[in-house]
Amino acid sequence: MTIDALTAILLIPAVSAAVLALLPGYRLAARLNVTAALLTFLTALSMFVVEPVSGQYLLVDDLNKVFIVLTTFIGFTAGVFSASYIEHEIAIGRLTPAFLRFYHAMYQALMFSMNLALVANNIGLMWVAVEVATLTTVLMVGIYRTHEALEAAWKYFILGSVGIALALFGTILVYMAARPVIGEGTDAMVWTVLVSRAAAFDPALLNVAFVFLLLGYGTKVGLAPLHAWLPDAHAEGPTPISAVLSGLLLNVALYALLRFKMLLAVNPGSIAPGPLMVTMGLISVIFASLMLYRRRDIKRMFAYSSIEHMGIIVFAFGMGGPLANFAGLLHMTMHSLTKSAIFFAVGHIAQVKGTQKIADIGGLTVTNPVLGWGLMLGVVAIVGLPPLGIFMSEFLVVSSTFTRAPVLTTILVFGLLIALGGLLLRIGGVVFGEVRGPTASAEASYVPMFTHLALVLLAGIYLPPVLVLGFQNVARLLG
Amino acid sequence: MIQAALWAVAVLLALAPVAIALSQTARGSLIVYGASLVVSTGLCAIALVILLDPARPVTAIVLPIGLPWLGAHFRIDALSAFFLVVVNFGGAAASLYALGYGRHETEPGRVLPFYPAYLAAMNIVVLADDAFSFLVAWEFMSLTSWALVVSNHRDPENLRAGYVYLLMAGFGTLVLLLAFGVLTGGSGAYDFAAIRAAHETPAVAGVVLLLALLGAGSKAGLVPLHVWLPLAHPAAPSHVSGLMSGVMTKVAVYGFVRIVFDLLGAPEWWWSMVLLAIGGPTAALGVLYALMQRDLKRVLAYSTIENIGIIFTGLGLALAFKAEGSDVIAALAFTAALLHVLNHALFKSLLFFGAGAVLTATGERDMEKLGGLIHRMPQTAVVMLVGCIAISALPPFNGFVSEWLTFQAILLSPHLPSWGLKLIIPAVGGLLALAAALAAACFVKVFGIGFLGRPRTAEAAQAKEVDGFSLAAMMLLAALCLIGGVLPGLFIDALAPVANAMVGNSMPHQSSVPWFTIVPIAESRSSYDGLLVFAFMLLSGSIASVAIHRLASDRVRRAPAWDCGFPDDSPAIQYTASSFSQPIRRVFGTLVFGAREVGEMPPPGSAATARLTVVMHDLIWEGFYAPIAKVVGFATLRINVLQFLTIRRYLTLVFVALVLLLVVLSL
Amino acid sequence: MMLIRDLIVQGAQMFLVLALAPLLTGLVRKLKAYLLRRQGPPLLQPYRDLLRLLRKDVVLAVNASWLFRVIPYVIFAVTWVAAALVPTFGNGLLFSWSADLIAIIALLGSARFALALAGMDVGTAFGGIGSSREVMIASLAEPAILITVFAVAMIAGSTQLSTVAEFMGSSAVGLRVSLGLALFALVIVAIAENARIPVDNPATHLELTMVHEAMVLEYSGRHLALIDLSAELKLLLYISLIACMFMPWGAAEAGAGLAALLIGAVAYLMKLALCASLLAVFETSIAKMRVFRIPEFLGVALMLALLATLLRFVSGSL
Amino acid sequence: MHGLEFDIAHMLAGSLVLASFMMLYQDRLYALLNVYALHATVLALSVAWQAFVQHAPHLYVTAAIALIFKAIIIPVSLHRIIVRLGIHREIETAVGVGLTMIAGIGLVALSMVVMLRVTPGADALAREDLAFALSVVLLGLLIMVTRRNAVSQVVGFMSLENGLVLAATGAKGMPLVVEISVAFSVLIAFIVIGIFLFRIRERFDSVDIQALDRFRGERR
Repeated sequence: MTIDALTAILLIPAVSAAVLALLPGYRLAARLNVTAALLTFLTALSMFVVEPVSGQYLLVDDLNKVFIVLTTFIGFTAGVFSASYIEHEIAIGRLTPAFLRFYHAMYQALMFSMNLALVANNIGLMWVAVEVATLTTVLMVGIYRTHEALEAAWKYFILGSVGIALALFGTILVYMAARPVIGEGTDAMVWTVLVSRAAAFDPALLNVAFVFLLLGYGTKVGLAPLHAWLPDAHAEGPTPISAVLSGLLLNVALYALLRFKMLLAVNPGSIAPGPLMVTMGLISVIFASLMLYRRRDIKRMFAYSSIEHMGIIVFAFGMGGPLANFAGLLHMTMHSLTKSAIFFAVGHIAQVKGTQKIADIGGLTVTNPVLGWGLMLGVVAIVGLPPLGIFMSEFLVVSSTFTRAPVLTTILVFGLLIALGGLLLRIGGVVFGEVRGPTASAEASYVPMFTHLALVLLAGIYLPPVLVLGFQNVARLLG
Repeated sequence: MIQAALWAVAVLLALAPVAIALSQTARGSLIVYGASLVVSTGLCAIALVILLDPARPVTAIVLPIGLPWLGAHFRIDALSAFFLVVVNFGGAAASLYALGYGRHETEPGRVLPFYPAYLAAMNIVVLADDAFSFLVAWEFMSLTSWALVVSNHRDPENLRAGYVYLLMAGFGTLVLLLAFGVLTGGSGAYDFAAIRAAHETPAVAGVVLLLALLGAGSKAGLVPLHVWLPLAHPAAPSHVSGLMSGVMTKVAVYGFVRIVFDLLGAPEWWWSMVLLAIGGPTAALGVLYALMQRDLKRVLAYSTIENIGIIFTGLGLALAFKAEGSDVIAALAFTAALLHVLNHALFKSLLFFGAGAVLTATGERDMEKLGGLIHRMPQTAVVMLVGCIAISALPPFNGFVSEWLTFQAILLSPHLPSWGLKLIIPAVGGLLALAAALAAACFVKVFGIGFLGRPRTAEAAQAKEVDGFSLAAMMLLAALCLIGGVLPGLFIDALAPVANAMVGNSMPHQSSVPWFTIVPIAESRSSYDGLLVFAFMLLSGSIASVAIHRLASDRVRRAPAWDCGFPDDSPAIQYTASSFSQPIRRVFGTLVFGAREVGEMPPPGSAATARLTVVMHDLIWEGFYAPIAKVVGFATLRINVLQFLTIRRYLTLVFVALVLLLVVLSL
Repeated sequence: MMLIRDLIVQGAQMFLVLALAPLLTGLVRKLKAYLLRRQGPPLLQPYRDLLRLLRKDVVLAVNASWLFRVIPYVIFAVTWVAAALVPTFGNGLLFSWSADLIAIIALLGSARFALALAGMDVGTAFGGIGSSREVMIASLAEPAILITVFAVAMIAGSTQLSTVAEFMGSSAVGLRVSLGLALFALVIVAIAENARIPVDNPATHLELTMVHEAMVLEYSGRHLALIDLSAELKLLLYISLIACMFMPWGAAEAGAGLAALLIGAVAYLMKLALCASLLAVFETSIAKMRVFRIPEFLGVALMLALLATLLRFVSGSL
Repeated sequence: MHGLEFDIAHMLAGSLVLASFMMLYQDRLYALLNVYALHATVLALSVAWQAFVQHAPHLYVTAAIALIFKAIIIPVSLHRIIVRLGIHREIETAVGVGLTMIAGIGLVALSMVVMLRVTPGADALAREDLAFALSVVLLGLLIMVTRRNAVSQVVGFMSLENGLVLAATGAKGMPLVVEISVAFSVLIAFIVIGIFLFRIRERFDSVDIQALDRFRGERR
């Protein structure tokens, strides 16, 4: 068979994972890692040129195209960042080359599984992919072998497994609902078929299914109260992985949720998934915003902010409607870019200062102006201040939902405000004020961070029409 | 026209990144401020041309940026033209001042890049013609000014000020966002034209009004949303303080006027009730707070709150008359408000520049460490004096004119139908009068303590007059304060198109009245002639002096001060800022600040010193903000437990969620 | 022809007030002396004092600034202009439209502003005392008088003094509660503004309770003369203000003939005499109050004025 | 399918639920493990039966996995571990047994209600099966949250997963069932290894606030 882009974005990571597992030298490995990620990204881009044909197992449409490109791109930039990050980790002996081989292999494996989850045209396959992704990240979170790291990895592992189990049950239920209509066999698990016939499914079964899927994949998305693994995994793992987790894995899980939401949207009898999603979204927003205030660890703080933003996104999708869905997609993209950029900055900062404790970091704009202002810009973006992209999406979310659900939107706005207060409260002393901690200058690659921030800034001012069209199509699909 | 304006704004925006590079170089500040000066002047000229030629058609333009399917709409009508003038004149003055003042900047890298961006943001707010660009610019304005506030970040106080400021700004923006959410009703039509076309029901419109009042009010500094203002404005470099107090609060006023007078359609009578009920107390409280301060820049910041109160009172009156249908008087009140916007922009910038000059000369903001500056800094003293008289609403300067017009509007209000207004308007009038009198007291204190008397510290004694640029800027503003007071007719006529656009009528054409007299409305038989009054004063004053010097003695002997026979060389015996305001504190303090004087007398026979301590409370902060902070703090503390649960507990959460959802399904 | 006549009237007015002011003060002093069974200074004593002061050298404190020397002229000019615009014997003053009641009050405000500054210029303790108390009193007196003006102006439909006077003169007014309250408030304010007993004691020169005198303590010679003269002008101004608003009888109409003007003048003099005697009686029959009772005293005025305005608002007729 | 097959399938599924209840009742680790072995065996039987009924030979693989891996290897190794960790005599439940039983009954009732709302479009067996499977899943979760000890929580998780397999096999003609069951076995292997590796006896539960403070730098 001929290898089209669709299979390519799976093959490249898979092969390079295998190669990296055997490759000794970590410098070379890092380069290969970056190259592979870049190749994957380019292949993903090529999908816009020549649309690959969806098959029985793999599928590509407007929805996952967006996700794929985003994933591969951030996978690439995060790879670049990790290259310069591990240099330092090796230098201070926090990691050994042996671990790095494993690390790079896992990195590509993660890329593979996430791409698979995105392009899978089969709910079972997607479930498997998500599980693999989870397991790989679990291993990478624990890579430092410190007590805390193992702690976090274990927590992540257990909660993740339960989530996986629930998701599987939901998947089975969907199949059960589909079977009477579509008939036995693989067809009853194929997205394209499911969506086309979903109208006839048994709504009650779909409802139960959605509950399990919401909880199962919601665990991965990090919605409160299923979020518990997320902050620790972000805080204790290597920073590139934190960036990938926040920037990508959450999106992948979200993608799965959206797929099933589309399914239910087609079926008239089923309860609108909206209320459930809106509720969980709001809970997450309020909860995470409040959690921001008493954080001591900078990475954990931004992890909570990820929970908050996932809440916003889920809220937007839950509200539905072309504007809100558009906003949700935009917000997701912007959040991925911004949050990963922030983690890039935080990674270097933590390396310079030798700590992640907020109390021990201070006056960055004095000692490391580039990092400091970069972080500040990232925070400004993440709290939704213009002219950066997140402001636009929040603008759309709030203004499009307020008349429909005044109370809910007011709660959301309230949460946004609390989050703003929390982040600024904590970050002010880090970026400005008295210098605390070592004042060494960082040997960092600022390119990924500022690429992301530049994109976010651009998006806040000007969205390229092609992107807009894509988003609008997807928004229509999401109903 | 509008293209030119947008290009100018673009230049300002482009200047920001350039400034990052320039800030390292020695001439950096010169280039940046010079460029901003040129651009602002150009923008000001453009706006003036548009404002003074009402016949010119309103120009609008749509750029393919911002919201994709909407684009960024920009438009210059009379209202935006007027505020463009305010913004850019203030900007030009500040830039001119900063040409000199900016040289003393310790860390130019933290000021230069944000300054032009800040100017640009304020311009875009006024130019914007759709909700999205408006809000983007609005919040960008807050953001850049916040960066300027924390530019001196070593002082933790400034960081706190910046934090409170940005938080309140975020609050305001989100509230405005809700307001626009209501206005657009969830449809994607965010451009003002569409919003204007859609007519809301009274209830909805009322909600929008309240939201707009919260949003714009928090930026303008209406009590009780003002708390950030006295923290943030003084923290910034003085030319920026001038911009924030003199100009940015006006941009907030613009936002309010744009939404309520333009987008919202016909007003209800109770709207004005709300505005008056807030505006009057804001004026009085603001100036009372100002009187109690000893930090020069903080006094000015609080007095900004007072003037915002006056402006909003004017707007409230305008709404009342507009709702009642007598748009001639509405035009009067509206013009009064706008004129005060302009005047306050002039003299508040002037005063902040003066404060900056004092700061550079002495390094002190605390008035109790100043004194006698009139000898060391004569020119600064003169312009400060002008500013102080003008802001105290005393003839022959401009502050009096707008106040006078406001009073005239109040005097024409008895025939308003609603009883609420009948009761509230006289009270508000009384509050405005009180505010005016207290303002005079306040600025007697500012000038008397700061510039008169004897220097209280070595710094004050060694003060030097500031550089030419700063003086030029201040003198320009002072001159305009005088012109605005002597020839108010010109300014009022310039405002006619704005009033026509917003309240559907305008004040009588003043230039046609002889002797440059101004008349509030044709029917009323009141009038004021700044020119003649000024002329008479000059005349009689000079007559007196000439006559006396000619006919009687003109000899002068210098001798030590008599002081009732108790002369004392120590400057410490002079009245201090706090002792000056003590009588007023005795009168109002207990009510407004819960002020108490605690005196500790030593026991009889002991040689210990007796001490008097004054306890004052910011009741608004303690009664309103502190509780909120406490609640949030408590909530965070309680909820923070969730960070420390065991895995089993977390699993329990998941389990409970699952069961709950299933139960919901099975119901 | 008409214009010239008006100019003459206006000029006459200006110099009339200037000439009458010291006399008025002298009259009050004389009357008080009589009431205290004293001989009292001669009626023309104020003129003599002024001339004496004018001829003397000015003794300036060493660290007095230029402002200190300018202020007396400013105060004098402002007060004089204000006084010249208040109708005394006739209404149709040529320039009366150039400043209405609010403007006149504001002019007095400027004068007070300048005086308070002068008090602080030399940097003595007494000056500070005076200024701070002065602004405290003013911060209550000014609102009171402004609200009084509101009440009156709303009845008369204008803040233009001559218009108000004409309206009051016309029979359309009749007796009104709000007017009575306004009058009362205005009187209280006038007493406070002119530093009369019980607010301040014009006769004192060394008292811890003094206000006006404390501010002008450092002045001497022609400067002091000017300040005293402006104080006297101010007293005259307030009395004529009360006169033209609350007892407009006999004042000449606009453009009236010489006879009418003369009648007006006579009437005006009689009003002055009346008010002066009332003032004297009042001052002798009451004691000076503590500084911090003054706010309460003025608060009464404020309340009355507000009440008057409210009444006016609530029911057009009262 | 006709009566007998249906009844047997039904009986097996039901007995799986019963087994779950028995696990819920156990408070000794040893006994718990034994009951789990039983649980797995019942599962194996029912899967095998499904394979036979549905003529789906690949399901036999699943059944085999269930029997060999879950019913034998895992319990044995866990026995080893708890002996190694010296916690085999541990008596522990976070919540009283009586309470747990009541809760379990409630859960079963809930799953019945939820599933019986499903229109009988799907054949009856699927519906009943799902009801049983759901209750097994819920009971498994219940065990996890009511047990303190790591091992017993793992056991709970495994019983939960048995419920999943039951559902999967009950879903007639569902593809990937084998793969999924394999994947899950891997997962479980990981967990068991994890327990063994990190000597996790109390770790599941031992992360008390002080420890977190210390570890996470979140000290107030």
